[in-house]
This record gives sequence, C-alpha cells and structure tokens, in this order.
Amino acid sequence: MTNDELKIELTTLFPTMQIEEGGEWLNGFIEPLELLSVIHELKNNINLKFDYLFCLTCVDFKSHLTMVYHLSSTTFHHSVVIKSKLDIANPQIETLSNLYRTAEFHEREVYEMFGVNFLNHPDLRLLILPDGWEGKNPMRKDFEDPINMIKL
Amino acid sequence: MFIKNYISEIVQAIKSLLKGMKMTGYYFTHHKEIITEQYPDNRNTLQLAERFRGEVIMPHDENNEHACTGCTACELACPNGTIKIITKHDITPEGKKKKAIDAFIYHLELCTMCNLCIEACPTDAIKMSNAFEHSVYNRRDLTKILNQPNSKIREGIE
Amino acid sequence: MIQEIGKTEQGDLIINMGPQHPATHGVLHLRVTLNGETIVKVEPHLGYIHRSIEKMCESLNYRQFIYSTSRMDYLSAHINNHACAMCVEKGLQVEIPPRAQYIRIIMDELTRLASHLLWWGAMAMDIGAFTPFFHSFRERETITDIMEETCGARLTMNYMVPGGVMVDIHPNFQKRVIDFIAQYKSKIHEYHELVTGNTIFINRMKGVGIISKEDAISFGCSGPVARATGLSCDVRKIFPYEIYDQLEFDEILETAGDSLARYTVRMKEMDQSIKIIEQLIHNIPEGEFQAKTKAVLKLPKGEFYTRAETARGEFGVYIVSEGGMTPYRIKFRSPGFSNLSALDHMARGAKIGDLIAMMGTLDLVIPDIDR
Amino acid sequence: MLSLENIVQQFNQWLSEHFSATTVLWIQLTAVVLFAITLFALLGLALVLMERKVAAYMQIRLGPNRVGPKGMFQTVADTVKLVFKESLTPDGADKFLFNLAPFIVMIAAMLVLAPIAFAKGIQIWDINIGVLYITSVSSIAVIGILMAGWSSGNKYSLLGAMRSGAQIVSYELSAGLSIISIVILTGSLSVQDIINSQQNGWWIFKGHIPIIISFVIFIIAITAETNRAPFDMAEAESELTAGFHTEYSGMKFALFFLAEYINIFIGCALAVTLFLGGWMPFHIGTWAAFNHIMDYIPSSIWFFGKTIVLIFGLMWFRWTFPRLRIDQLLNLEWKYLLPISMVNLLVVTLMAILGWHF
Repeated sequence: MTNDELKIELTTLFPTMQIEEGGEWLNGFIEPLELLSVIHELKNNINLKFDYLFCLTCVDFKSHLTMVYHLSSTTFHHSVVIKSKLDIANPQIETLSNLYRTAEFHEREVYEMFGVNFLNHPDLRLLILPDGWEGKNPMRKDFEDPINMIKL
Repeated sequence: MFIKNYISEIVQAIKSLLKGMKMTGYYFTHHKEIITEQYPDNRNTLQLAERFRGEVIMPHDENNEHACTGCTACELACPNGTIKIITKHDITPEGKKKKAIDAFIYHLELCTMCNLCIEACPTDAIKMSNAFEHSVYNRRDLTKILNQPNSKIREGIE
Repeated sequence: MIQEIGKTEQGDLIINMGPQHPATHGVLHLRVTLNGETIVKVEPHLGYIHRSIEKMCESLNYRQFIYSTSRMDYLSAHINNHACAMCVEKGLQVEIPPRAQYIRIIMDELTRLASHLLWWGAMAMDIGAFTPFFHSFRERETITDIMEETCGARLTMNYMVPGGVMVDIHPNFQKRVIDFIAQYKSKIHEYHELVTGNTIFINRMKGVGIISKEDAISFGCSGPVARATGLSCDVRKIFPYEIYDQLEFDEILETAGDSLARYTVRMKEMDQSIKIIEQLIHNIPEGEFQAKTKAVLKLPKGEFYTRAETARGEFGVYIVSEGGMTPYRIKFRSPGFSNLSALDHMARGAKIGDLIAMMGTLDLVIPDIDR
Repeated sequence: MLSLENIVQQFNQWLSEHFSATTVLWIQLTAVVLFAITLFALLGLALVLMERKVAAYMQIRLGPNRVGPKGMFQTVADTVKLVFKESLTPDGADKFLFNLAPFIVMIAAMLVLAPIAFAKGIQIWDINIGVLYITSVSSIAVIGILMAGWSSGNKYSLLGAMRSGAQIVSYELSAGLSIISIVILTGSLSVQDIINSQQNGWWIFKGHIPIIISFVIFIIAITAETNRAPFDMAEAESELTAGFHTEYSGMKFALFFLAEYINIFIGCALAVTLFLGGWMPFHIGTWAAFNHIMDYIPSSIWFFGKTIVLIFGLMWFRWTFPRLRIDQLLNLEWKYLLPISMVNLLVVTLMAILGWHF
C-alpha cells in the first residue's frame, strides 16, 4: 500500500490520530492511552497487517519524551511510524510485549535508558546497565557523568 | 527393512566421517599449504599495503620543512580529540605577522585510524604511515609532537 | 541478581555462562537455569561492553559518527558504515555516482563473505571441531588483505563516507577480487566435506533451536535467522538500495527454522554474494568515486531512517535531526539484539550442547547487541 | 643379537649372583618404578608434542617451532612452566579430595602399565588375568575425575564429571565385549598368551570381519573412555569451559593432562596387544625372506610403532570431527555399539566353536 492509501485507511480507522507526512513514511501521533488498541488494530487489520516491529525507541525532546514505533508488514511490505508523546516527569505507556515479543527487550532498553515505565511489562528489569544502577537515565539529554568523563 | 535401513544409516555415517578425515589427511601430508606467517622473523620481507593506516605522520623535506599551516581542519574533523594544534605567530622577513604551528600534538592512544583528518587536510601536510608496532612501556610515549623541532612551513603554502 | 546464584526454588541448577566463556564470543552473559542437562530458562544479561555509541554520536557531526558504527557489528563494518552514509545522503538528498555505488556493493558483499566465513569457523569451533576455523580464516584473510589494500584497514575500515567512498579503489583491486573468487570456488567444496556432510554435525544441528515463522516475526528476527524459517526479509530484495534492484541474485529461504536451516542459508548466501560480486567486478563504471558535498554537513530538520542488510540481518539507522551539525538523536537498530531475544524461546527444553549450537548459528556479535 | 630381552635377563642374572633374594626384589622394584616414571614422563612429553604438531599440520599451520630444533623442547618448556606455576585451591573446594583427585587419576594410569608387554620379554608383571586387570584398574580413573569435579565446588566441573561418569561407564561395556571376543578366540586372559597366539598372524587378519568390527568398536570405545574429541564431553571447552579440571592449575592440572595421554597410550597399547599382535612383527604367509627381514626389526619398535599409529588415528579423529551431544553420545553406545558388539560376540563365539579362524 502506498503512503496515500495508508493515510486514507488510517484516518478512517483512527479518527483521533494526527497524521504527519513529509518523511519517507507516515507518522501517526496518538495518545499514550490509545496505544494498545491502535497497535492491536494495526497488527490484526486484514488490509494493514503491521506484524513486524522493527524498531522501538524513544527520543528525548527536553519538554517531552516521544516513543517511536516503526512497524512494517511482512506480507505487504509497507511501513508506518507510530509516535506517542509522554510526560517527561512521569513517563509511562502500555507495553507492546504481548503483541510483539521483540518489544520485551527493546522496552527494557528504553526503560533503563530513558526511564519510561512500561505498564504490564512481564519482566521490567535493567538489561544493559549494571545491577544496582542509581541515578539518572543515561540517554536523557540532561544526563551528565562528571566522574567518567575522559580528560586529555 | 528395518535392519537394512539401520545398516545403510551406519554406512552413510561412516562414509561422511571418512570424507572429512580424507580432507584433514590431505592437509597433514601437504605441508605446502601451510599459511603461517612467522611474524617477527619475517619482518624484513613483510609487505604491508601502501594504504595501510598505522599512525598519522607529518612528512618533512630535507630542509626540515612541512606543509602544515595550522588551519585546524584536522583537529575539527577528528571524532576523538586526537589532534591538538598549538599555533604561534612568526614574523616574516618582510615584518608581517604570520600564523604558524608551534606544536602539532597527536594522541596515538586515542586515535582510531579513521582517516578523517587526512581527508580534511587542505595542504596534504599529514598522512598515514605504515608503522604498526606501537607498543611502548609508558602511555605518555604515545602522545607525540609531529612537527620536528625548528621546522618551518614550506614556501608557497597558504 | 548475579549474586543469587545457586539453585532455584524448584531445585534447578543455575549456571552463569559468561561473561567469560569460550562459546559466547565476547562478553555475553547468559544466566542459564538447568534441570540436569536440560535448559529450563535462558536470561541474557547485557551491557558488559556497552559504550553508548548512540549517545556518543549525538556529539559527533555527520562525517564523524560513521566511524563509530564499525565498532558495533565489527564483522559487517562496511555495511554498517554504508547504512549510516545512506541515511545522511537521504537527508542531504545527494545522488551518489555509479562508480561509488558499485564499489560500495562489492565491498558490502565481500564483508558479508568475510563475516560468514568467520561465522563458519567459529560455529564449527563451538560445536567442537577446531580445524574448520583455520581453514575459513585462510579465505577470510584474502578478503581482509583486499580490504587493507583499498581501505587501509582490515576490520574497522570507515571507507563509506556521505557522498560515496573515501578513496578510489586500489589498481590491484579488481584482479585480486577475481583471484579471490577463484580461490573461494576451489576451496568451498572442502568446507562441505569437512562440516556440512558430517553425520555428527548434522545430528548436532538438525531439529535444534527451532523457531517458527510466526515467532520469528514476533521476535523481530531478521537475516539468516528469519530466512531459515521461510520469512522473506532480505532488505536487498524487499527494499532495494543502491543498485541491488538491477542485480540478479536469489534470496535463500529454508523452512525448517532449526540450526541446520540457518547453517544452510548462510552457506548458500555466500555463493550468492560471489554471484553478485561476479556481476559487478568486471564492469565498475569509470567516473567519480565521491559526490561533491559541503565541508560541513547539515541535515534538514526531520527524521531519516535507512535499513541495510548486514551479515546478521536488518540494520537500521534512525536519525532525528534538528537542523544542526550533529544528530539530535540517533538510534541503531541492530539485528543481533532482536535475534538474541529469541534465544530463550528457542533454548527451552534443549541440552547445554544445543545452546552452544544455537548461539553459534544465531551468529551473535556482542558489540552489535550492546552497542 | 643385542635385544632388550637379553639386557634385562643379563641384568637379572647379575643381580641374583651378587645380592640376596630380598635385595634383588627391592632393586628390581626400584628399577621398575624408575622405568615407569621415566616412560611416563617421556610419553607425556612426546605425545603432547605429537598432538600439537598433528593438529598444526591438519590446520595448515606450523605448530610449536621456537623451543629447540623444530620445537622439540616445547613440551619440556611447558612442563617447567607448569611446575613453577602456583597451584591454586579454590576457597569453596573440598580441599582434601581436590588435592587427592589428580593423584588418583595418575596412579590408576600408572598401575595399568604393569601387565603391558612393551617388547619381547619386557613386561613388568606377567599376571595371568592381565586383560581383565587392565580393564578393571583403568576404570578407577573415573573415580578421580568424579572426585575432581565434585570437590572443585564449581558447577561446570560437576557437570563435566557427571558426563564423564556416564560416558565411561557406558563405553566400558562395548570395550569389554570387544576384548571378550579376542579372549574367546585365544582362551586366555594373559597378555603373553594373547600375543603368542598371534605368532602366525595378527587377530585382525586371522579373525575375519567380526574381529575387524570389534577392533573398530574398541577404538571408538577407547576414544570415549579417554575423554577425547569427538567424545570430550567431560572437558567440552566450548560448553563447560574446561569441565572437571576447570579449577586446577599448575602441576595438578599437568597431572590430569599427563594422565590423559598415558591413558591414550594404554588404550592404544591394549588395542595393539589384542588385535595387532603386540610386539609381533608383521608376517605375510609364506614369504620367508620378507618375514625374515621383518624379524630383524626389534620387537620394541614394532610395539611402539603400532601404538603410535593408533594414537595418530585418535588424533586424526580429534582434529577432524565436531563433538557429539551428551544424549547422542549415550545413544551411540546403547543403540549402536552395544547391540552390534553383542551380535558380533555371538558370531565370534560361533567362529571359535567351529574353528573358522586361521
């Protein structure tokens, strides 16, 4: 499906979704609370079949965090980007690990790097950071580590 | 039927094992195929690729002159802060002030041989050398000053 | 977590495989729960060589950050650099000269070959055969020599730059690649004699670490791991980049989804890489090897994503640009990370020896997982 | 002719002429102990070097070539290094058993040397149940391995030891059955008798196909019993780091290492004794001249030569094949080797009763 057809399909399915064009793929902005229902529909809709979550990440825009989900379909080979803005003070969002099992690892990475709390995640522990890590989340823009700075 | 399968299975298995043994046996008897390079012994005959990136050097000609203008393009291009250029102001015979390098400091211990500084250099003052035996006993020895003492910039390079 | 070694409540034995273990190829740490020799659970613990390359890249400009991606999946260094360069080019909207495209693809395929050759040796070593390692390194050495001659480095080349390649190919390049193809063709049958046909090997691999197509999709597997399940996911075919759409090669698909299928896919992929190189090496077009770009690259505000097929699977680069000289946020989607997440699912109920075979055929490169 | 047999006899004669019977016994015992230890050390050094060279050539590399001419003294240098290395005992280990284990493995290997005939008339102890003695004493080694694995307090060691136990116990069966097929044909358990019965031809030639089958099974079984690849389950360095000797270092590790090679030597020596005529020279039927030339080669060279050839075979296996999985290893024994050797034993028995062999 081309981007234009996708846009029509998405606007009919999700009237609340704000769709942004311009890039290679469509960007759909949704509220964090809608995430699970939207993605569930995207995955199971017979015309869309977005069954392959190939990238899950988070971007820190200082005022807010944005969760970015890159979805593609292994049958139709079309892709879409779903984004959701999170509150920076208390970021939390529903987990996708029930729909895509790869999300389990990626969400653990985002959890420790950005401090996003994934609700109903089966095993939300530190994955990369050492056990007993205290302090800020390293990938946030305000993270500073004066101790391990390399000096010349 | 069962017995036949059982036996043919064993025969096939043994055949496949013998095939592998034939190959290792071939290499055991054919010592010409040995590819070991006896490194420290063959140092004199060692052929390194001419483009091999070992470390950054600054070639000087016979008049102890180099081509570095001190423009710091390499310093900006380096992703690791490997290069540090300290400039001074020379006074030319005509009495004009001219910028020149005082010290071209190169931290080999930080260098990843990415070649970006060489690409950035507008005057081809630095290049990569083939030297690869960099081990020293003291880490400080890896910090090098590339311009030779009392060296000057070559005439005509701006 | 690491402290509570010993036994579980059910009396199962917990062993820590790694971070220093011969079969984990680096510093992967697997916390394996065992019932006798049978695996109950595998929990990967990562981060032993996490360098936070994504964070580092936020302070490097668009020319500089590419070198650091060689240090992620160091066996596919060219392809990682290629993906990054393509992503920057997408942002700059630069046309790359055809000569650069040809060189890039030849280099990519040589890298893939080198990576698969190393995998072949290391996988054989994991399951107890030592000799294949040295035999595969003989061929890999030829490739690294070719790389050294043209790129100046053997492993972390930093050869792809935005706009093309850093330097033109060495005059000997074509001849040496053609020689290598001949060498490869004369030696590959030995690989099959030594390992592929071996009955012990087949028994070790067949039916081990099965993953279904549905699970492969769900786990986000890519590369040979996914293609072994029958999932068509070769980025070179589905989302062709550079001139891959003009080339003739097959996407190798197997259906069994076990370790043997993954092995077969990789072995056949090597032949396909040779086929691709053969199509290109004789007719590299003359011309520029690098498009003209500005000295300081600035990407327009926006988001750019490119994917490339590395030896391990789909590698993605996601750049968020705010219009400055450096990326605002960069994310590398590494194939190993997703493939590793399927390990627990594959390994349950298998033996310790099987776990080693699975890790061998997943072809994990730890810096790629840890980034 | 100056042969080892004459030297030993003359030495014995000289001893009994000059000393009392008790002193002679003591001197003989000392000589035997010295002989055993020297043989041990020499074999260990030579076999380790041989293994490394064989491996190197199969892997298209040179192998050790720095210490001494062509790297001949590499193993000597390694031994010196191992002797001076600190022997660590882990805190969590059962210290007594941990330190005892290498010696048990070593002593078991040493004891087995006793009934082996190294050359014509050179045998430390001509016991009349020699073959039975070898099989029974060599299985003591598994106790040492289990001890090492258990007392290390390391889970990898424990797994390795348990694997080793299961493996050696299983493969003992088919090794035993292969030995019995020869015992049936010769009617004796004595090593001397078995070798003498091959005066007119080695069993592998005289015994038709059934004996060839038992020979192959026996070789597979000794590969498994000595824990060598493709059956190196107990060590399996890519799975269990180093198996039962993970925690050992220095000379204690060297003892395990040495014992492994001595066990290989003993296994191959036994195979040579049973199937390849021990120290008997190679004879072809009625070719008198050829046979006469063969007789000129000293019997000790015949024995060691044949053993080295078999050892080379084991090394060839090791550097060619991948490792089996533990359940496949036991399947191979219980589903293939054991049934085959049982049927084979029946055939051999029939053959012996009907006198079909030469």
